[in-house]
Amino acid sequence: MDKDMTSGSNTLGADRLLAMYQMMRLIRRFEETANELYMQGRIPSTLHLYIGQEAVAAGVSAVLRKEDYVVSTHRPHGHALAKGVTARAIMAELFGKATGACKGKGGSMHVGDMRMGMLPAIAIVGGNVPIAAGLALAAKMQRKDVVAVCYFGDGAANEGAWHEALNCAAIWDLPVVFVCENNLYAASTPFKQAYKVENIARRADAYGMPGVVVDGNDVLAVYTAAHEAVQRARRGEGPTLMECLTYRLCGHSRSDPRTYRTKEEEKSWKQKDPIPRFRQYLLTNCAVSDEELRAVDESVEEEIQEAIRFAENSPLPKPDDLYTDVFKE
Amino acid sequence: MDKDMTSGSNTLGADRLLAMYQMMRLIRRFEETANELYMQGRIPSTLHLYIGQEAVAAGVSAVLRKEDYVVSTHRPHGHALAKGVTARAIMAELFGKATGACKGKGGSMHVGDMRMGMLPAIAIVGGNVPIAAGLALAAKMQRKDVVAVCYFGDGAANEGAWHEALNCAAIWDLPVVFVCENNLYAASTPFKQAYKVENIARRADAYGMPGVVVDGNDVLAVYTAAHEAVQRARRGEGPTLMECLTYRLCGHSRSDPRTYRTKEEEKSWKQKDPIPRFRQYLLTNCAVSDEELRAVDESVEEEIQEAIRFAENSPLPKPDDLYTDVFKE
Amino acid sequence: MAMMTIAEALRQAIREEMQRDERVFCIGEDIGIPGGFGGAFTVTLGLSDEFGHERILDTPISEAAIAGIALGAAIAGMRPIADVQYADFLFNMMDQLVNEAAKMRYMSGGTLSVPMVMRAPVGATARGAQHAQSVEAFFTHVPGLKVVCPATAYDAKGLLKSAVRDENPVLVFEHKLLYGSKGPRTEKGSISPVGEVPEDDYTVPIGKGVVRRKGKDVTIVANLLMLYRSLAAAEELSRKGVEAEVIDPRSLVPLDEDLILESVKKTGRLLIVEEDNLSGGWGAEVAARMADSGFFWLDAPIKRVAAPDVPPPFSPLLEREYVPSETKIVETVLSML
Amino acid sequence: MAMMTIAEALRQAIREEMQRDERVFCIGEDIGIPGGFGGAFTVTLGLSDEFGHERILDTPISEAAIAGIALGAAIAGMRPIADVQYADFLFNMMDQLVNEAAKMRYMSGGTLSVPMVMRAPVGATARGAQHAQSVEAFFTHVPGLKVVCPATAYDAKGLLKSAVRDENPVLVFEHKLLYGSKGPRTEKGSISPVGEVPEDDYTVPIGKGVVRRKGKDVTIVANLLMLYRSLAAAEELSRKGVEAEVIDPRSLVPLDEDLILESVKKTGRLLIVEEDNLSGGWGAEVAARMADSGFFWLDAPIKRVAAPDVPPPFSPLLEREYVPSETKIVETVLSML
Ligand SMILES: Cc1ncc(C[n+]2csc(CCOP(=O)(O)OP(=O)(O)O)c2C)c(N)n1
Ligand SMILES: Cc1ncc(C[n+]2csc(CCOP(=O)(O)OP(=O)(O)O)c2C)c(N)n1
Ligand SMILES: [Mg+2]
Ligand SMILES: [Mg+2]
Repeated sequence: MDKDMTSGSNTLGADRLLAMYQMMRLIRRFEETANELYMQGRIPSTLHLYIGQEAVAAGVSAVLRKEDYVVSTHRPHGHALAKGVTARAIMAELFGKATGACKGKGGSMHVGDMRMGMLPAIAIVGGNVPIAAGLALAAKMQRKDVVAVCYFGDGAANEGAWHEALNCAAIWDLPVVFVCENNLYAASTPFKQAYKVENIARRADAYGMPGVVVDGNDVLAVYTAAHEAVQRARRGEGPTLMECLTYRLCGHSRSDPRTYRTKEEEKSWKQKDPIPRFRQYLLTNCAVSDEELRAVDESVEEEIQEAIRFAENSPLPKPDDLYTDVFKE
Repeated sequence: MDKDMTSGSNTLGADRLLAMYQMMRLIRRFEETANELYMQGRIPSTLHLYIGQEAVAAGVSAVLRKEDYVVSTHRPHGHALAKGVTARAIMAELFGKATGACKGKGGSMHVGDMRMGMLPAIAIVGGNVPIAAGLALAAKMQRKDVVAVCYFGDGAANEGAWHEALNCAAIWDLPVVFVCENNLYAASTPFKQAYKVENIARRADAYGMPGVVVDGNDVLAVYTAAHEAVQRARRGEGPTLMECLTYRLCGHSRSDPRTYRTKEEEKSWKQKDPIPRFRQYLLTNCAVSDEELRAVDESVEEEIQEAIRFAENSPLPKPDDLYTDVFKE
Repeated sequence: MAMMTIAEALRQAIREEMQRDERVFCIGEDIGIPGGFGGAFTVTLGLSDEFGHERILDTPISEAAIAGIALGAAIAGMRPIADVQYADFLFNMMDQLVNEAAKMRYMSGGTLSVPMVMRAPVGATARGAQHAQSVEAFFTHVPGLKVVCPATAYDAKGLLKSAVRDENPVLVFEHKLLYGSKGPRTEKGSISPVGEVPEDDYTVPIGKGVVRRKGKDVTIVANLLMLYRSLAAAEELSRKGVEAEVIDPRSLVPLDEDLILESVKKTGRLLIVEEDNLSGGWGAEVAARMADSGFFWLDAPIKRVAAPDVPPPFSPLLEREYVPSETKIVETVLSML
Repeated sequence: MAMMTIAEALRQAIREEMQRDERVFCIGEDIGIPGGFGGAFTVTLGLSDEFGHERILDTPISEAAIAGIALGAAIAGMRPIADVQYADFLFNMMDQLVNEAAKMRYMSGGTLSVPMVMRAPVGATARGAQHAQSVEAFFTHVPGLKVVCPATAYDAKGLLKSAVRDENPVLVFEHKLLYGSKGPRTEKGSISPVGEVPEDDYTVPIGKGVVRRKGKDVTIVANLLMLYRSLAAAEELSRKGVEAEVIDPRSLVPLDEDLILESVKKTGRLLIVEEDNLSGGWGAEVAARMADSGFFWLDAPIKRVAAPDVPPPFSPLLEREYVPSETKIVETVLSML
């Protein structure tokens, strides 16, 4: 038993495993903190938190390079952090500060930073999917070794734009990975009520692309599937539809009482929480020590605190900033 | 050998077989005549003709009742005739006359007549599909024994609206039959270039509904499949996606030189022309005589001539008609 | 009479119309899920318990389907009330609304009708560019659609009822900050115009505006949230000796042009206030009409106060600059005298 | 100099831009199929032979994908020219254009740009309600989009080149009856403004209008087909002793407001002519601006001649009543004097 994890031909060293753990912790703590700040009235608007789904963003982004693209949704904080957008830039954005990732113009639902390959997130459900295909088309035309990842929820796969984009990506063999986070609900709507099929991955067949179902609460399973899909895209063999089965361990947005789902269901998923699960895996299978993990937890805590300080101490935009950034000269 | 045709539990008498033949002839001659009139400058605008696809509309409508709905496309003349809209009403519409099926306000691409259950056709590719689902939803809510048929081409199944509507129809078990006329081209675009899958019917699986591939140039095969799908809908078991493989033996619209497809291909399909084929079938298998068929052909000819006379002798709309029919009081 | 918020008044209207006419049903996302939200702003909360899930029909996230299915159902004799969570998502169903619903009757030569209602919340509430737009103008430009925008609880109930009974497609624009939705779904900055609403049946006619405040010096035309900002501005102006007449058009299509014209004849001055972006807003049409029919009564340039031509920003500070304020209204009126 | 139709001038612009800059490519339905149409109006005919099918990229019938993919490619450094067969189908991609393309730069805080071009043919040509709309106004109302409408071959080439080089999303509206497309795809009623077009590189700046005819009695602002009807009307008026100044705005966003204002200052009378439905057309915005900044120079009510508020009809007789005619323009001007 050593610190590595082997999946197919692909070996992850202990440092990368720990980095994945750290990312999951960072996302979790970022979201919990954002929620507290929101409850205290220190953050305006609404928040769609990623709590419970961390393994997806952490697992997928572990495969990506800086120049790869990520296109996200109304629930983008986790995707952004995993793609390397800093906690401070996101936090400042949530505060509506001029130092935010989008200068305070985007907000929680549009967090992104092109320098990290992360587009401003798109809050129109399904609206991000054609854009991801377009990024991939550009990569292909430019003969760049770049892949686009498109995240979306179970709700999004019933949008027309999703359908059109998947078909185009398939017929043109575009280097894009469609990552569906099936968390069983679209706002309050149960997955089973919106689909007559058991799995969204099955729809891949309608476009002639491979579809895979993955345990989205197992970061290594996500990593492995993403690795394969991304490699396939890099080889020029086209897109993959990856369905990650997961669950949000929080409300849909701000103070959602979650009365449309049962306590039992929530409890059963709480037991599958990806973070304790991966923590245990690291302790049991990878000879990582509890101290090492606690050190990670602490450094995450510092990063979060620093992010809050940065955000709070940052200047607000000037009223005149309203008028800039509409057109590029 | 007798005059009947048996398909499963369903027997078609000679009168109905002849009626199907008559309908196919009527559509063919209507379209050929419309084309001539267009070429002579007696009909304005553009025309999307149904030549070669007659077996689909004739076969499907033979299963339908007057109160069933049909929702059509930019290529609607055949669907309309088969659903019982008169040749004169359609012809007058093409002439832009006040007596046309839509009072001259709709035109070729919007031909329809609600009294015959045929909506004004929708010329937005894919735009008719949600509407068909809505008609079916109403039928279901009203507990009416009514089915909606939605025609569309191979091009339409890549539209977002198509995807959304098929999913809704599936999850709600709506009484609707989706009839795809895969004529291998969407305008100039070959089917194979727009799809990575072999068949559109395969997409039914993505929605959890049955999908069937039918020889769209065999009116009896179409009839049989439509019968099954319509019965299924009437039983409350939900929608079916029926893909009819066919070919338009004419240009996409007005004077299309059809240089995007080969002469050989056209020739091979000309040999599968559904009308001579069905004629031969009737002669060989149903003891229908050549005289009987020629009598049908002649009565069709009279109907067409009468339609032209009616259209030409009909009054134009009055300029003030422009302003009516926008809102219902 | 009962005191009601707009959300309650709309719910009451839906309830009464559904009781009255079994053809009426609601269709949309998250509108009837047990334990759910009752739509994005609680309007349909509880109605699925009363009427069942066939008549409060939850859909997948499929806006084109929502609009197209409502359209088909309307043609077939039902009376759908379709719900879009935010007006911004109307763009996802634009083809169905503009090319199909609005033109269906005309294309049919008047042989069918489309009695469908489309409800959509507008207004900026610190959610950023895709959940903030006031999109009335896009639809006022589509022949075949009617457009209403109730700003009071009374009008909300009465106009929604008229919309349901109308034989044509009607878009009902509601303002997020005016719903007065209770509980966790209250919006920050809400002004909750709770008002008296008759418990029984009444309608407010589509196409009739109303003078909300009488005045002789200037006419202000404003809808939804801007109506309240304009009324507040009028009070402020009154303290400065300027009496503004404030008109709530209530319907944008048909527009009560006569009401506005009569007021302009009296005041000689016209200001239009809308939350939407300035260029091409519905206010442009009002201005254009008054620059024609009202020309000889006007004593000063027609002014518009509207959001500038930029996308809605997220940061509350920027949003305050974006959405027309009472101050801007006051200043603009003063500049017109 | 060569004599060219607008279709040829557009093709020439695309060709030159594609030669100049390898990031430029075309995307749309039926634009490059061998033996096919070169788009609905021949503009891209032959270009796939020259540039291959990767750069003249044929798509399935998937408008949201066309717009969204163009947008994504633009963000990633390409310069897509997207083609929609009829402007009516822009409603099928409305979300991608309004909620995404127009707002992307703003939402990013200015860190990305969207250099994409969207070409769309407008105008009524006896095809009925869904292939006839003039939809410029919808897009002039969206901050973040630029809108141009070339009416001559010279402008077509020059404005399309400017659009390709612009760092922002630009919609180019072309008129079906002005293309001068040859062969079987000629439109009945075409007026084929064949014009001199330099063979070499030049651009026409976005945001600059042009006076097409000088006059002192009335200002007529008109775009696309209506420009020609207005010029014909001006000749007719001249015979009656009335000298109309005819302005072609060329760009609707940004609008050359100064040019119009200067003319109005001179003539004191303003007529706007557009093919779109009257209420909420782009002419309403021009009228509204002039009713503000031009107010004190106006001697008469601002008039608009436009299609009435009905869907486009099919019957040619009705269509002639629908589309503004030279006669209506002449009559309206005479009524203003
Ligand atoms: C086009 C569109 N329709 C509706 C909404 C409102 N909305 C925001 S999030 C959401 C649910 C999305 O569900 P899903 O795709 O499963 O993602 P999740 O929230 O579960 O992450 C809805 C309906 C929207 N933002 N965009
Ligand atoms: C939304 C939309 N996009 C494009 C068009 C232009 N158009 C009209 S017919 C057609 C081809 C349709 O192909 P298909 O669906 O296979 O039907 P067919 O013409 O073969 O009967 C196209 C692209 C349209 N009418 N609507
Ligand atoms: Mg979900
Ligand atoms: Mg086809």
